Amino acid sequence: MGVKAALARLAAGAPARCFAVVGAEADEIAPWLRLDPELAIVDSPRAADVLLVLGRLDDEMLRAAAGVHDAMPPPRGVLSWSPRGERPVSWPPGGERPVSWPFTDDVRVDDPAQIPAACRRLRDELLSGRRASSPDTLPDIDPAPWRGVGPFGQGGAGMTGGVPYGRPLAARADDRDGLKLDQILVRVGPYLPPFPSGLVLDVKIQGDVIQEVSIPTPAAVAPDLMSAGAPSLTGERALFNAALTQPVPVADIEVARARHHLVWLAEALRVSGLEAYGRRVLKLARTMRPEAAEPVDDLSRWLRRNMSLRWGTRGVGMVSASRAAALPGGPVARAAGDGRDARSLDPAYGRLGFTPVVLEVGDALARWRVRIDEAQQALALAQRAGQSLTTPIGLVEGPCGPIGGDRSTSAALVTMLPELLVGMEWGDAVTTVVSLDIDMAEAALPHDAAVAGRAS
Amino acid sequence: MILNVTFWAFSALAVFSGWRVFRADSMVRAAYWLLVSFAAVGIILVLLRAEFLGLILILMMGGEMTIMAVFMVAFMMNPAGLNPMTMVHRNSVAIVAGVVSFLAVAALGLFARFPVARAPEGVDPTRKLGVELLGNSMLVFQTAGVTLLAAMIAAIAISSARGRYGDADQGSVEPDQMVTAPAGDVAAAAAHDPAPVTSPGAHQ
Amino acid sequence: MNALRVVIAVLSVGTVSVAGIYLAAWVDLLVGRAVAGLEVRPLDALIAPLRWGAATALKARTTTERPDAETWALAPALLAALAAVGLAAVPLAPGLLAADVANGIVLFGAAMALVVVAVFLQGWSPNSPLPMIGGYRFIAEGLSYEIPLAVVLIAAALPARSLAIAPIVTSQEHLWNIVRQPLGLPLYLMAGLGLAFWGPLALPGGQDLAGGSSLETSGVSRILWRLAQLLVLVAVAAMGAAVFLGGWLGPLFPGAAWMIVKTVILLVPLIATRHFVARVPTERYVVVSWAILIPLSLLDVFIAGIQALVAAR
Amino acid sequence: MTLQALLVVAAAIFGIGVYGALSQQSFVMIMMGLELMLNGTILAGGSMWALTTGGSPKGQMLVVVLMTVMAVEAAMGFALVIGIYRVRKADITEKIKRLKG
Repeated sequence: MGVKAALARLAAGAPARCFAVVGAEADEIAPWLRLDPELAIVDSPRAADVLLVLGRLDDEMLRAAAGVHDAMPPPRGVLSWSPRGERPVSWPPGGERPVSWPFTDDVRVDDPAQIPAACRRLRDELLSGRRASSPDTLPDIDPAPWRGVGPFGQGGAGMTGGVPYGRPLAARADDRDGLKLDQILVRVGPYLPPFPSGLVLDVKIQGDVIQEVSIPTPAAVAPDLMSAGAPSLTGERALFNAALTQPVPVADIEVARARHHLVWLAEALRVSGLEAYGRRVLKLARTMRPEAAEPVDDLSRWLRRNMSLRWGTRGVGMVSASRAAALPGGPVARAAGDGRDARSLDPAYGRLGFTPVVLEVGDALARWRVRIDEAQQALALAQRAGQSLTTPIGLVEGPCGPIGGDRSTSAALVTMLPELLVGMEWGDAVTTVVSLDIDMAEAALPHDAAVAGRAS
Repeated sequence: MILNVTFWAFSALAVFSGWRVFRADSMVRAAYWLLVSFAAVGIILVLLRAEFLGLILILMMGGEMTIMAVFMVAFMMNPAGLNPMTMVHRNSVAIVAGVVSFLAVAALGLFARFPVARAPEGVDPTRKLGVELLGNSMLVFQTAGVTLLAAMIAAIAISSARGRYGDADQGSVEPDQMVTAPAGDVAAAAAHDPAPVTSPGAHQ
Repeated sequence: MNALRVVIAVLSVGTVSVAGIYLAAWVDLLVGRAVAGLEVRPLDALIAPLRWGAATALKARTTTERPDAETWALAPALLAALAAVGLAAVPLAPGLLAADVANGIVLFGAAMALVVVAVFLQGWSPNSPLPMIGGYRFIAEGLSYEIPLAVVLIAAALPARSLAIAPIVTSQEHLWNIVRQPLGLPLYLMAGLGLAFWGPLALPGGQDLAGGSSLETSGVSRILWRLAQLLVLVAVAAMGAAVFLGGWLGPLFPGAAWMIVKTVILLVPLIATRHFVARVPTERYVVVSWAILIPLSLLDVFIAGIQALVAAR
Repeated sequence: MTLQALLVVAAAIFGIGVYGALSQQSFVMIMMGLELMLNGTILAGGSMWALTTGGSPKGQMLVVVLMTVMAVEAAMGFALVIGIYRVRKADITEKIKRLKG
């Protein structure tokens, strides 16, 4: 008892280790959590004290969050925040399998600024035993019935028959060396840390080579289900959407773009193993101003010099010119030689002497470079722009691609993933997915909603 | 005394883990039980002052058993032993053969008369082995090296996917053999293999 | 007398392990904060590893569906034991050697060769896909670390005409091996990073696998795994100091002090690589290792052999 | 630690290896049996060197040769497993009725 109390006292000084589950309307908060010294955002629920549920989750994501919660080792707790103070219950409300909020004893926070302190408090209470560990949310049942079936009760007949422990054994399939070896079906997401939150992929892997990829849930939710509870646009998304219908200061738009790219860069660096440098970039993203762009230029130089980053991204995730042409636009297409950029159509940008950043290569390295160059360019534009306003032409170049067109770039990228990732090794696949900068909220958003927003 | 206890402990471990190899359900466990057996023998060798050989045995087997484990995982249908499995044939014959060979070899060890001449203290056996390898037994040593090289080349030749006459899994056969092979065999090969059999005329 | 010396040596290995792990964790925190542009607080960083350990120790050890529970529990202990054996093979001062064997280099090599077993078991046992990929990766990379490591160590042993480490240290009295064999130390350190799956070679536990082989591990096992990983780095640094930087040789101060200084000199850059060099791509690293690093290490042993021949004249 | 004791242990390991090599169906398991037999042989060779040869390195030579045999056996074994699997899709002995390619 004495030892445990002493350990708890010692542990009280550590940052609270959180596994973050990020839903809709949380994009103003989620990226910055890593900057907080009181929190440590961890990659695995097994290493977490607190499950952070941020924003509003749909059915599938809530169900997955319950699974993540149950994987956390006790003592564990849940802390939730949602933008309008309501329980972040599932949307759409009329979904096929409505789920209720699974966490019975979560701590709710209304003010996002309170999240770190509340996390620390919750963690301290849990570790010192003043608060009970939160109970399992899902029943401990097998995914398929198998017990007692077959001659040995293993779920079927024969050595590979049946579904022991509720799952089929790995099946054989051709591999790249002309052999026929075990293939494992793995569902990754929606909270796998290197992937964008909400992305779910069914992947067949042999060793660490990806043989087949499919997307289990459609990327877009039917609009009629969304009428009651569609997530509203927050943060930069609101700003870019506002530019669809009304003039917005160019400086604001461009600073938001630069910030988005730097936040992306911080995450990409983290996934590449440079966590500390990623944190530096994240801090820069929060503090940078167009008048003082030198730190961003320094960053760009440092990245260009870093050979290890080049090595990990060169030639990876090649997007061909024809694939790029099929995209609505955006940095991914521009990194593959497709020069479309909605800003070229805007006379306000024309007056500022805007020309899009285009690279011909189409690999992950080119996408990194395009984004960094665009961030630098955006800051320069913002400084030159002064008070000038955008022209609402019905199409806005968002950070991931054009907004206001027929479909979002993120949705197009998600549909492109299965073809793109097949044959890659896991590490390259992750590099590719990260370099595409898919925004799942944008991908899930039917473009009608954006159009409706324009009308209102 | 301590030496004796250690020796018996590692002997027991070597035999026990050897037996577990063929009793483990999980293939990875089977491979690593074998590694334990090798490591125990390696430590006994170290106790016998054949330090270099014992350590090299452990070093070598660490890598080999890991490769073996991966092979088992790759090729077996049920590598983790999630389903109960016994993959044995002629079990009783094998048991008899095992017991008989144990008794024969053990009898040889117990009843044959060997000269007693312990390795003298104070001489570095590793140095002597090195001098021997590169001195009197140079030819043996070199032969072993060449044998290993040949084995490497042969292993690549056997296991590579592309043979001289096409892909190995398409039943690549030398064109000459295809002509002279009995008709039945070619037909059987064709029936067995979906790949089109190249007609001899195509090579004219 | 002899027994007393062994007891002292074992105790000193224990002390060096604990101090080395602590130092490694401390340096990692400091460099990380400096790179992140945060205020570097050396005193806070001294207690931070303990705080992390306390918080992790209070968590339960969870399990997965049908893991190989025994091997899962064994893997961290095995890794720690192997790293300790590797460290025990290094003489910390003249006569201060825990594993008093005549083939210290081979013992170290054998311990490092078995690291692959520990990492594979850690990845395989939880019955979970991402850890398993981590385990497979380490096997795929294993030989590309072990071969250069073994070859450059053999090259370092050549001038001493002995596989024991004390003679290798004393053979550097006039010229350290880092000068005599300039290829040796860089190759050795790269291999060492790989064996400790640290920094750019953190392939089995990389962020792209969300923690990889230790993804599913929690509680005490997680602490032990982390400690064992750092201990591998310490063992690699200590051995590097002994065979490339002249070990305990040095003026004025006692031999142990020099040994410690030299170990720290190697340990700090090993730790710091994590914050400066991105993780390398798995398959391309194997190609580079077999096509460049292994030939370079053979060249290293070739040069050492010529030097030994010339010296023998 | 007498020679007799060492040889009996070696015989036991060898006997288990014989059992494994004869009883197992999977190629890789058969290889494990063979390796276990060689393991017993190595132990016997090492003990002979230590206790009967008076430290002559010839005994150690024998063990080195045995290790070479083991390495060759492993390399060829793995290669054959791949080769047979590629052509016949077989990983156990029962699936190969005849040895002709």
